[in-house]
Amino acid sequence: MGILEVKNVGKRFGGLQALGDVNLSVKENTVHAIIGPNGAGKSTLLNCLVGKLIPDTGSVMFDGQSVLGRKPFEINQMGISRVFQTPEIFGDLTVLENMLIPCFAKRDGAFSLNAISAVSGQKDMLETAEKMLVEMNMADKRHMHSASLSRGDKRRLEIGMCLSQEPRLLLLDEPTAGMARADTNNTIDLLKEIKEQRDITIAIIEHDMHVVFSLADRITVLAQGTPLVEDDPQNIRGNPKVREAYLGESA
Amino acid sequence: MSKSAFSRRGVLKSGALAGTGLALPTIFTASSAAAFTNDPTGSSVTLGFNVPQTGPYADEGADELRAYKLAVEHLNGGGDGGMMNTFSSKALQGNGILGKEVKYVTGDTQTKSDAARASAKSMIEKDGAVMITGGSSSGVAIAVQGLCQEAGVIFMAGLTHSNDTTGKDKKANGFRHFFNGYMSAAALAPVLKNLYGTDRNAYHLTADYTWGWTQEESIAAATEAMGWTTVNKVRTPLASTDFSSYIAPVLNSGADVLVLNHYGGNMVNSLTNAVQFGLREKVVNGKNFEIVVPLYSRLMAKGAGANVKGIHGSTNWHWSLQDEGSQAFVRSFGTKYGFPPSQAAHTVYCQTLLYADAVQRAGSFNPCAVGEALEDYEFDGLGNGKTLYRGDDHQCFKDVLVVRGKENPTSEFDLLEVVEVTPAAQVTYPVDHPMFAGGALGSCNPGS
Amino acid sequence: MFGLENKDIRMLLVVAVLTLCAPFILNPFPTDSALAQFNAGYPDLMQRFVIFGIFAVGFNILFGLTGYLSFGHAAFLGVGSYSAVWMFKLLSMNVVPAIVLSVVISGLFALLIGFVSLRRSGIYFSILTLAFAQMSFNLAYSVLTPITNGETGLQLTLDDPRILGVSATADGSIPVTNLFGIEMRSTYEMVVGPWAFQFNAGYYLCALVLLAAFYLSIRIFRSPFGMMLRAVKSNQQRMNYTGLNTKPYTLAAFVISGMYAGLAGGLMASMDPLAGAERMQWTASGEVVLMTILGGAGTLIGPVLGAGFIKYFENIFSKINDQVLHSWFAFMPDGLEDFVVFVVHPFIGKGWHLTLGILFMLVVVFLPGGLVEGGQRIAKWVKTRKGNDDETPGKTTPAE
Amino acid sequence: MDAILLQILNGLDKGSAYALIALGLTLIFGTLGVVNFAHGALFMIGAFCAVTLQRVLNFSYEDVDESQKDFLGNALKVKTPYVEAWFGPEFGGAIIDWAVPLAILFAIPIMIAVGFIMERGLIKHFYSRPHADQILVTFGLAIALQEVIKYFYGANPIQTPSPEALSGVANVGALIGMDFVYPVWRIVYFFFSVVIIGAIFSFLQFTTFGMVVRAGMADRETVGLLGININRRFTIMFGIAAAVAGLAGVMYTPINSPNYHMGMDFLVLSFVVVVVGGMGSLPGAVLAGFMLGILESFASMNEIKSIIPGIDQIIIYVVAIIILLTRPRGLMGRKGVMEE
Repeated sequence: MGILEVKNVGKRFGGLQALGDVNLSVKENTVHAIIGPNGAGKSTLLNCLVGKLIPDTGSVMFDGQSVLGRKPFEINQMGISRVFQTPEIFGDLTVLENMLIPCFAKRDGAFSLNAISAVSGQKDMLETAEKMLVEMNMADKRHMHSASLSRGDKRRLEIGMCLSQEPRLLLLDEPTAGMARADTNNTIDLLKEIKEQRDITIAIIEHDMHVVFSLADRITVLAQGTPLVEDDPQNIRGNPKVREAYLGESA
Repeated sequence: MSKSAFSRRGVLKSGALAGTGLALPTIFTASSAAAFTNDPTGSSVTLGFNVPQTGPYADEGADELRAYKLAVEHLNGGGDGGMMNTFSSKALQGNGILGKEVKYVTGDTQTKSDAARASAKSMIEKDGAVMITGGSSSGVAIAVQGLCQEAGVIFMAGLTHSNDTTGKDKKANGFRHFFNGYMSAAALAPVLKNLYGTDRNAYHLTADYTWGWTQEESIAAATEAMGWTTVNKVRTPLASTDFSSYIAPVLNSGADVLVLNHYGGNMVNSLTNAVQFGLREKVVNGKNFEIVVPLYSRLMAKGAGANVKGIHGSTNWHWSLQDEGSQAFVRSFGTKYGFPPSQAAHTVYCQTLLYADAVQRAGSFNPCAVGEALEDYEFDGLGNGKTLYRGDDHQCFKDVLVVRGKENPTSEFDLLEVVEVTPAAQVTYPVDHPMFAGGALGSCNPGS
Repeated sequence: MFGLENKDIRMLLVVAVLTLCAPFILNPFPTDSALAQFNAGYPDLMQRFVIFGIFAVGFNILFGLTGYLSFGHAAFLGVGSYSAVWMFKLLSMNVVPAIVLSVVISGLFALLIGFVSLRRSGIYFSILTLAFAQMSFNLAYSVLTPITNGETGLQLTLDDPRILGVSATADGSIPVTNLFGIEMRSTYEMVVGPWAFQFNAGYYLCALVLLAAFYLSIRIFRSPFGMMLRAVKSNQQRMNYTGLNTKPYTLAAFVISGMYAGLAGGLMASMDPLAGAERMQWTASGEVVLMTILGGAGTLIGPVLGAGFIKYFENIFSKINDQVLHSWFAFMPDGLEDFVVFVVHPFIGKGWHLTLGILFMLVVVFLPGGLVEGGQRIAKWVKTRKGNDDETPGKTTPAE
Repeated sequence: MDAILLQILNGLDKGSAYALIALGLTLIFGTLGVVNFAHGALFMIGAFCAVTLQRVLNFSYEDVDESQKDFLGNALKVKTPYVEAWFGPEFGGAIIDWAVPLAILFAIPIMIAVGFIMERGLIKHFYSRPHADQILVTFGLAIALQEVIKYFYGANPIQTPSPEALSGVANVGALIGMDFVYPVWRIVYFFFSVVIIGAIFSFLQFTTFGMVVRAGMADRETVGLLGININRRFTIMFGIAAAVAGLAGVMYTPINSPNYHMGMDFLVLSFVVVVVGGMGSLPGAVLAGFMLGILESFASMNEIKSIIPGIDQIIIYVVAIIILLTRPRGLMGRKGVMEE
């Protein structure tokens, strides 16, 4: 029994069958990659997991509870954090404030009318956030406007924000898309570090095979809305069906 | 604790507590030197002219301001004296009021109660005005009248036609020279009866606020009393600019008279729309369809252009009147500004003179003394014939003009012609008339 | 102190000094001088500065922090005024119950309108709030006249019941608003040389309320709640995926700012017991938007500055007439005097709107951050100059 | 039955003004992303183009007529327009009579010029600024423009009649076998607006220019990447939007006498129309304009007012609320336009 169990999920957009009959099981404390060519339904699947879309059929269970019909913030409070393809951070806020917000969300829940006490007086929150900044190697940037960070730093910040919530499942949507090689490698190292140091399950949607094979414990290949294969990385590498459907000559 | 509500700059000026360079706090109490708000102790007295300078009535406000300036000039002995020469009271000497030079401050009411009160307050608190006057709508007049009552200064209303100003919202410190909805109805009804007969079906379109309602009520009562039937009374939103959807149903309603209880821009648009829909050429029940605009204003009639031709209504005063007072006023106004004055200009000029005269006769600027001098005061020579300022409700009773849009105007000012001068007796009502019931003058408030 | 950081305490102190000394600051010119026209230190205008300051500070909590642009906030001000006047009519002339009721009622009203309007964002939200406010205005002007007294506005009369007070005073007038016996209109006048300064009880009540409101707004700005509101403005997507429910945050901000508006309305009625429907018109809602943007949206002090700026023009510039102009320029030769008056004439008195419109444009073009940015630039310029003079002449301080 | 048809007709006619103003407003929204609070002022300036032409045509010389007296008792100065003196009273009179339709020719270049100057001189600098700044600057501009008009023309409404031949009523009921009349000029206004709306749509649909603009409305960046100078085209679109508003104003003058604040009166309403139609949707704006016009007309019927008192005061807002709550982006709005 995995921490995330996707059963028979299907989703149509008008005449288009975006997801056919997806079954997926993500084991606790593993890195599970979902790959597939463009239009394979990776993003649709991800959106079904986080509450942005509601699948037409099937079920999505997280830690024994259904996520269907819940709003994104509720699903997040259950312990699923999401990293976006283009980093989604609070651009108008400072780096430190960006880091504080998930800390408060973790402590105070989805809403809290904490309008009188000053942020600067919340020593425990500040400590947690500072610690995470150090971990993300961004402590010197704490008072910068986060919109002015480099792309790589934004990505680190976003991952740090997700981690400071101590999620049980971290969803990564093409975390290295559009990055230079050096940044990509940094990100891989960062994710490896996270994987080693924390009790965390990671599901990653990725295009870049280098990233996938560096990180994944388990890989699901999606094609035309249905899972083609689910296997270990070394088996996927050698699987002729996958080569044909997706990897082609590039592998 | 001090009870002084408003400043008395005048006292301070002459008091000249200067020289010592010390902060010298003073607390004014009821027993202090001044017995009433803004007692002018210097060589001049300040009046507050509070008129709409922005918004839809800005032109009317500008005309009022011209008349005020003229009145001040005349009071201070300048110009040709205007109606001061024809006024029945000869108390005014042309040397200001009680020998004090008349000065004035101006403000913008924006035709909003809040702004009007803010402006009036600044005149009282900052400039030390002893009297506030002006305005071009009833809402503003009532709001400012209430303020003046509380502040303890006299309010001489400008153009305000609602019954409420001297009806349920009357105040001891407020005085109205202008006529009202009831008087319009009383003056118009007999004329309409002569022109259109007693068997008529009237359809009312009414601006949906208090002035509109009081006029509608007055006209409906007066016309019903002479045998007309009121087919329908339809309220139109204040913010309307296009009245076509209200006019269209009139076509097949069986009505043969349309009464437009609108003023200003509303009146221009509703009349224009009514004419557009061919109502004037229409024949219903074998009778010509007629339109009545109970409250006419020449300035606004201009905006309706040729549409006013042949349409009857009432007005407080018109420059074509031939009596001595009107002639004198038109001459001095026309010479100074190049065009004839409007009824708004006339009424505020009269109000300024009446106030000055009352102060002169009372020998004091104290609002209570001034009020007493104005109450039940009878005068003549200000263009409306013999007039009574009734003490019970502070309303002037005088002749009312029934006018008609002129068929062949000779100039851009020559838009209305006087059809009949309804004598004051015919438009007088008892002070406890139900349309005016529900309020009390209270007692005069001198402030301080 | 007060649970604030040093720079916030400094700002609060500045505001406190400014408001408490306003009777001096706003009356810089001797009473008899020609420039006395520019004096704004009389009770009514000072009250207005402060009351609209409260209104704008509250509006800024919604607009400045969350970015939700409400075009119907005047409705809450109007509802607050009506509630307060009704309290004066029915209960007593003490301002405390009136103000409390106006805050409560407008808070409830804001809860209702906010709950519905916040289902949409962006311009759709703006139009929803506008629609609700315009409905309130139109109805208050017409069919709701029994409650609002329509065009005339709700006023006190001599036959109001006033359970805990008198309907009319012994001398036959309407009693005045008071705070446990202190009459709101009582004014104490201090004369120093040619100057006269007015200290009005009502103004000081308003000023204290403003200080409290301003202090509360600092606390909100600096609190986790305030940070969340800024996060809503910055990125709602990230909010949702960080486990935060944006709706109650925006609704709370909406209700708080609605209560500020109600407080302003209640105070306005306490200073001058009248409530008119036009307080709820879209132009009034637009005015507070303009005040906030003009002063600097999202800054603490900006909205107060913006409110003062607009009210100053409305009340001071509209009162300048040709007579005043002539007296100013009387020192010039006749022809020149007339010419100068002719040139200035369109911008003053009835032309005050024109001046205001042009100033809006100038501010927004040259000071994108509003008046606050103007202040910052001046401060920086002063600092730079000082730096040059004191330290190394010739070497310019690099811009930050 | 007559009454209902009459109100539908009336609604179409009211709606045509709303639709024309909203069309220009939404063009500016859609292409430039600017919240233009000065759009009502453009409508007003258009109306005053008609007033100005009427004044120009009425420039007169004065003859002293001793037989008549003016208000001061002096000899009356009789005015004769130069146009009548030059072209004879008949033809000259006809020119003056047709001042409003003639003003269309006069207004087009003026409005396009006004639009260009506004866009190049002011609006251009605000494309990347927050909407709040756009609101403040365009509102300031609107106030300034209307005050300038007030300075020269006063605050009172100014009568600008339609040509004699197009005044009066036509029996439109006869067309469908019934008997009811409707003012001719209002029918003219309706068809005029249909023609303008049709022209704008075909322009956008069938010309290359229009295609580029539509592409720009959908995705400005991509079009910019193609090396097309989208900015210049947007300037021209602003000129066109100003001209549409201006023409709507010119033709509106005989319906209601123009005054300096007529733009503000229409401003809020036109925003409601645009938003109900859906941000960035031209057909939505037109549809919403006509729909609100018709509903407003119905709401003013006595039969309906007697059921719900005061409904005519608030109908526009009630409809706006209902539509925005049931259709998140108005009738035909696109996703993501001005939702932040």
